[in-house]
Parts: sequence; structure tokens; C-alpha cells
Amino acid sequence: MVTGHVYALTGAVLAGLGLFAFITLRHTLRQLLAINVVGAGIFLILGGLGRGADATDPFPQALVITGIVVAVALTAFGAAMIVRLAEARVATKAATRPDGGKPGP
Amino acid sequence: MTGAFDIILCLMILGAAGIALFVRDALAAIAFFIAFGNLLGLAWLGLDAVNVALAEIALGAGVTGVLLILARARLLALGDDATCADTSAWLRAGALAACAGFVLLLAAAVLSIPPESGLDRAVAPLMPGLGIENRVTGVLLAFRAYDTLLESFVLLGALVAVWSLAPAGVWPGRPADLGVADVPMRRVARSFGRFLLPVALVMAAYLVWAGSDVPGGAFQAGTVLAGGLMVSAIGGAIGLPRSDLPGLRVALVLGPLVFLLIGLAGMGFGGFLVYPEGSAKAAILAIEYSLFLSIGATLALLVAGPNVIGWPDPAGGTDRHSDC
Amino acid sequence: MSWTDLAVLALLGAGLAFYGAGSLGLLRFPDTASRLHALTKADNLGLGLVALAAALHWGSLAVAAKIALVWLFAVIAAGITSQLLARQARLDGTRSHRDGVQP
Amino acid sequence: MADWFTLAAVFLLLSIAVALVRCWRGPGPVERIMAAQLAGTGVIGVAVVLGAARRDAAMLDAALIGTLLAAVAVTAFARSAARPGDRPDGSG
Repeated sequence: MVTGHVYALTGAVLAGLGLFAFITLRHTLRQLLAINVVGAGIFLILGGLGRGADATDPFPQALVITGIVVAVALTAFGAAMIVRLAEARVATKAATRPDGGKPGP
Repeated sequence: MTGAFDIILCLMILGAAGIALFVRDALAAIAFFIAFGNLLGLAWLGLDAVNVALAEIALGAGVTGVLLILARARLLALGDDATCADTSAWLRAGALAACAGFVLLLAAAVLSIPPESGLDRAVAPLMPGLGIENRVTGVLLAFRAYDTLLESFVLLGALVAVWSLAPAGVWPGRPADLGVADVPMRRVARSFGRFLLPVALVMAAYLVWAGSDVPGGAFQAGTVLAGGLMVSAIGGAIGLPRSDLPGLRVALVLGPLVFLLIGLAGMGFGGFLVYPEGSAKAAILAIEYSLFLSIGATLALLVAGPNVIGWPDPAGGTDRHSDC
Repeated sequence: MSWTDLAVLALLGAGLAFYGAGSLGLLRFPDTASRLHALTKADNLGLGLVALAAALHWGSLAVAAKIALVWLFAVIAAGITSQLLARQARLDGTRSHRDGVQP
Repeated sequence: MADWFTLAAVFLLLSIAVALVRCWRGPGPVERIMAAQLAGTGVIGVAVVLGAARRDAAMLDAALIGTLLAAVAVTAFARSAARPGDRPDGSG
């Protein structure tokens, strides 16, 4: 088991774990976490397979750095949207049923 | 000996990820996710990919952690404690089978590819032409400069997208005040902000300068700067700027714009993003120094989130929460 | 095994001992304040000793200066975080048994 | 001698695992963030030790960034938890 394979296999399991969580978790913030785990898994696969005996391949490293930055940008957008959705839900619930009654979906 | 380190680290990464995903309490999930990000940074150190480790520790554990903590707090204030409703057993069983199959296929594919540093040999002879030694920076800013250019626009695009989520009529307001309400905490955070911002600036400048020869670079530096800006905002040392401040807009666009202009200037030397012979290092440093300022400002504002506090428009009172 | 190697091993051992103590303290101590104690003090001393061992082993002054910087920032960060967490623990404490009264 | 440092790295990993047990069991949010911070300090320790084992000074930059940004996450937690009651944007 070469070092590269150990990390690449971890990446594969992480991708599967994240995918399973994305499917089964119902809350959007948790799904955002799950997507980040899938991304991290794929990055580890790329990095692991680029780890030769003597040196580490700079190409997967560059791709992964770009991937991490884009993942953070989209996580920020995802988090902002989730909070905005919650605010809209609270606003519509207050508007439709100010006296309590059946809570919104 | 190194085998033991890698295997234990990988097991801990899987454990931290599993707990981060399936623990009930939202804050525990985020705390484990931050630990997961830190452990990933160690995985990249284990792979001797220090450039990526810097990015993972700074971005993965730092910025994403802060982002999720603030998002959870905002959801909590809206009465949503981000715990999951249980899904049906059928869905769970089906998803488990599908994902297990997916992992097995992926693992088989991964094991069939022998890890070797393939393109390292292709990149090595081209490095002296650039005048820099860090091959990852060489790939990022010279051989694959196109990807990095697009990436800097993606970051800007994400900020525009987050700003577009502001309630109608709040433009051009400010993001929610990040300040701490509790006075003793505000003082501690403010003094930490006053310490961290200059240190973050020096650290970021060092990372960009060193980035051409040793691991570092504009994105890692930008993240350190964003961390300093965030803490100063939380401590009240600096206020969050209005979105339409000209100075802010220049800072946000500076990096991508300089990158694009240098790329267009390359047309005279043979093609888009081709650096003139012999002055590649100067071009790369010019790009990186303008880029890290934009990235720092953009990441800090991405964490601050959409505008909430409207600006008293002299024409008509823009109330803060007009129903959208 | 020259003298410096022995010193490096001794420092490394002591550093790891403090790290272990800090982690175990975080696990075994009864309440938040004492856990904070373990987190801030034991761990940073452990880091300091491990950093010293690494600096001695490395041998170059520039690297030793950078290691000292790492330890300095870690100590400053520990000071800041323990202040914030202790304050937060007290706020949670007052809020829990005097519910409804915002501090 | 490098093997001793790699062994130290393994030991530090275990101390991070112990800290994460507290994060799992921690009753309140403060314990959880404390455990994440302890894991962060452990990661810094491993970065320094791994750097010594492989004589790679760049790993110290990773440790340096780790120290600065771990405290940023705790500051964000302190700010967000300081007033869970009302709306965080100060409308009270």
C-alpha cells in the first residue's frame, strides 16, 4: 500500500460518505456540509494519486487549490441562501398565520 | 514508520467526517467539521503538498468554519436549530447500498492507478524559463493561468451572488453588524483584531513573496488577510463597509482586473496570458499582490453575508426589511 | 547519540507528556473552567517544548526563529480564546440558572 | 532521529483524538469549541514535528497559519453565541 493509495482510498470513502449524507440528511445546512465532504474526498483522490515515490505532482496540487477556493466561495453562497430561505420562511409564516394555528411546512 | 502516521491520520479523518455529518447537534457538527478541515491539512502535509496544506488549513478550517458558525447562529436566531428530521428506512437503505457500491467502484479505480508524480517531470524543465522555483505557483500562474483567472472571477461572482440575496430595497446597505454585544468580549476581540490585522498583513505579504519559491501564494495569503479583517470586524476595530464605497469596489475588482489586463497584454508576446520573456516573475508577483488584496476583501465580505442594514436614502426612507 | 540528540529526545518526551496531560485533562476535568485550564496551559507548554526540540534538531537559526514565532502566536491565540470561552461559559452559566434574564 | 519525530507525530494525533472525544461528549457548545481549539493546537504541533522529521521549513508556515485562524473560529463562535436570543443583526 503506497502512501498515495492510502490517502486516495480515504478520499474515495469520504466521497461515498458525503454522498450518503447528502441523500439522507434533510436539513440544507447539513447537506452543505455533506457536499464539502464529497469535495474534500475528491481532492484527496487527486492529491493521493499525484504522490510519486520521489516528488508530488504540482498539477493536482494546483487543481485542488483552485477547487478549495471555489468550494469556499460556493459554500459561502450556499450558507447565505440557506439563511435567506429561513428568513423568508419565517416572514411568510408570520404573514399567513399571525395567530399561531398550523405552523408552515 | 510513516505508514502508521498516514493510516491513523486517515482513520481520524474518516471518523471526524462521519461524526461531523451524522451528529445531532448542529454546533457539534460544525466543531467536528473544523477538526476535519484541520486534519485534512495534515493529510496534505503527509502527502508533502504543503501549498495545498496551507490552503486547506486557512480556507477549510478557517474561513469555512467561521462561515458555518455564523450561519448556524443566524438560523438559531430564526428558531431553526438545524437538526435533521429522520428519513425513511427505505431511503437510507437504498442510499447506503448505492453509496457503498460507488465507493467500491471508486476504490477499485483508484487502486488500479499507480500513484506517481507524472507531470512533475514535464513541468521541471520549464521552470527556469519563469524565474521561479515553486512549481505549483508556476502551474497556477503560468502554465494553467487561465484556470486561476477564472477562479478569481468565480470568487467575485460568488460575492455578487451573495449580495444579490439582500432583501429588496436594502441596496446599497451594509452587511449585518458582526460586532459582539457583550462588552468584555468586544474588548478582547478588539485587542485581538488590533494585534491580528497587522500581523495578518505582514504574513500575507510574506506568503505572496515567498510563494514564488517556497510554498505560499495569493490565495493562502488572501485567506490570512480575510481572517484578520473578520476578527477586527467582530471586535469592532473596523466597521463593515457600505457596498457601494468606490474604494471597496476597486479593492474587490483590482485582482481579477490586473490579471486580465496582464493576460491581454500577453497578446503582444504570442498569446493570451503569455508572459514576456524574462519578466515572468515580475508579472506573476504583480498579479499575486493585487490578487491577494481582492481575495482578502472578498472572503471577508462573503463571510459577512448579504446586506441587511439599509442606508437612509435621502430620496425616500428605505426601511430595513421591506417585504420581498 | 550526541548530547543534543539526548536533549532533543528529553524535550520531545516532556512536550508530548504535557500534550497528553492537556488532552486527558480536557476529558477528565469536571467543569468548563478547569477544562479551559487544561486546554490553555498544558497544551501550550507541550507545544513550546516540542517546538524547542524541533528547533534544536533543525539546527538553523532562521528556522528556530520561525518556530519561536509559531509558539508566540499559539500562546497569544490561547490567551485570547481562553478569555472568550471563559466569558461565554459564564454567560451560559448565568443564563441557564437565571433563565430569561439577558446578561 | 527523524523516526522519533514521526513517532511524536503519531502520539500527537492520538492526543487530538482524545480531544475530539470531549467534542463528542461535551455537554455545552463551549466544550465543543474548546475541543476543536485543542485539536487545532494538536494540528500545529504535528505540523512542527512533521516539519522537523522531513526538514521542510514550509510546514512551519502551515503551523503559523493554523495558530492565527484557529483563534478566528473561536472569536466567531464567541460573537455568534453571545446573544443567541435576539436577531444577530442587532435589531433586538
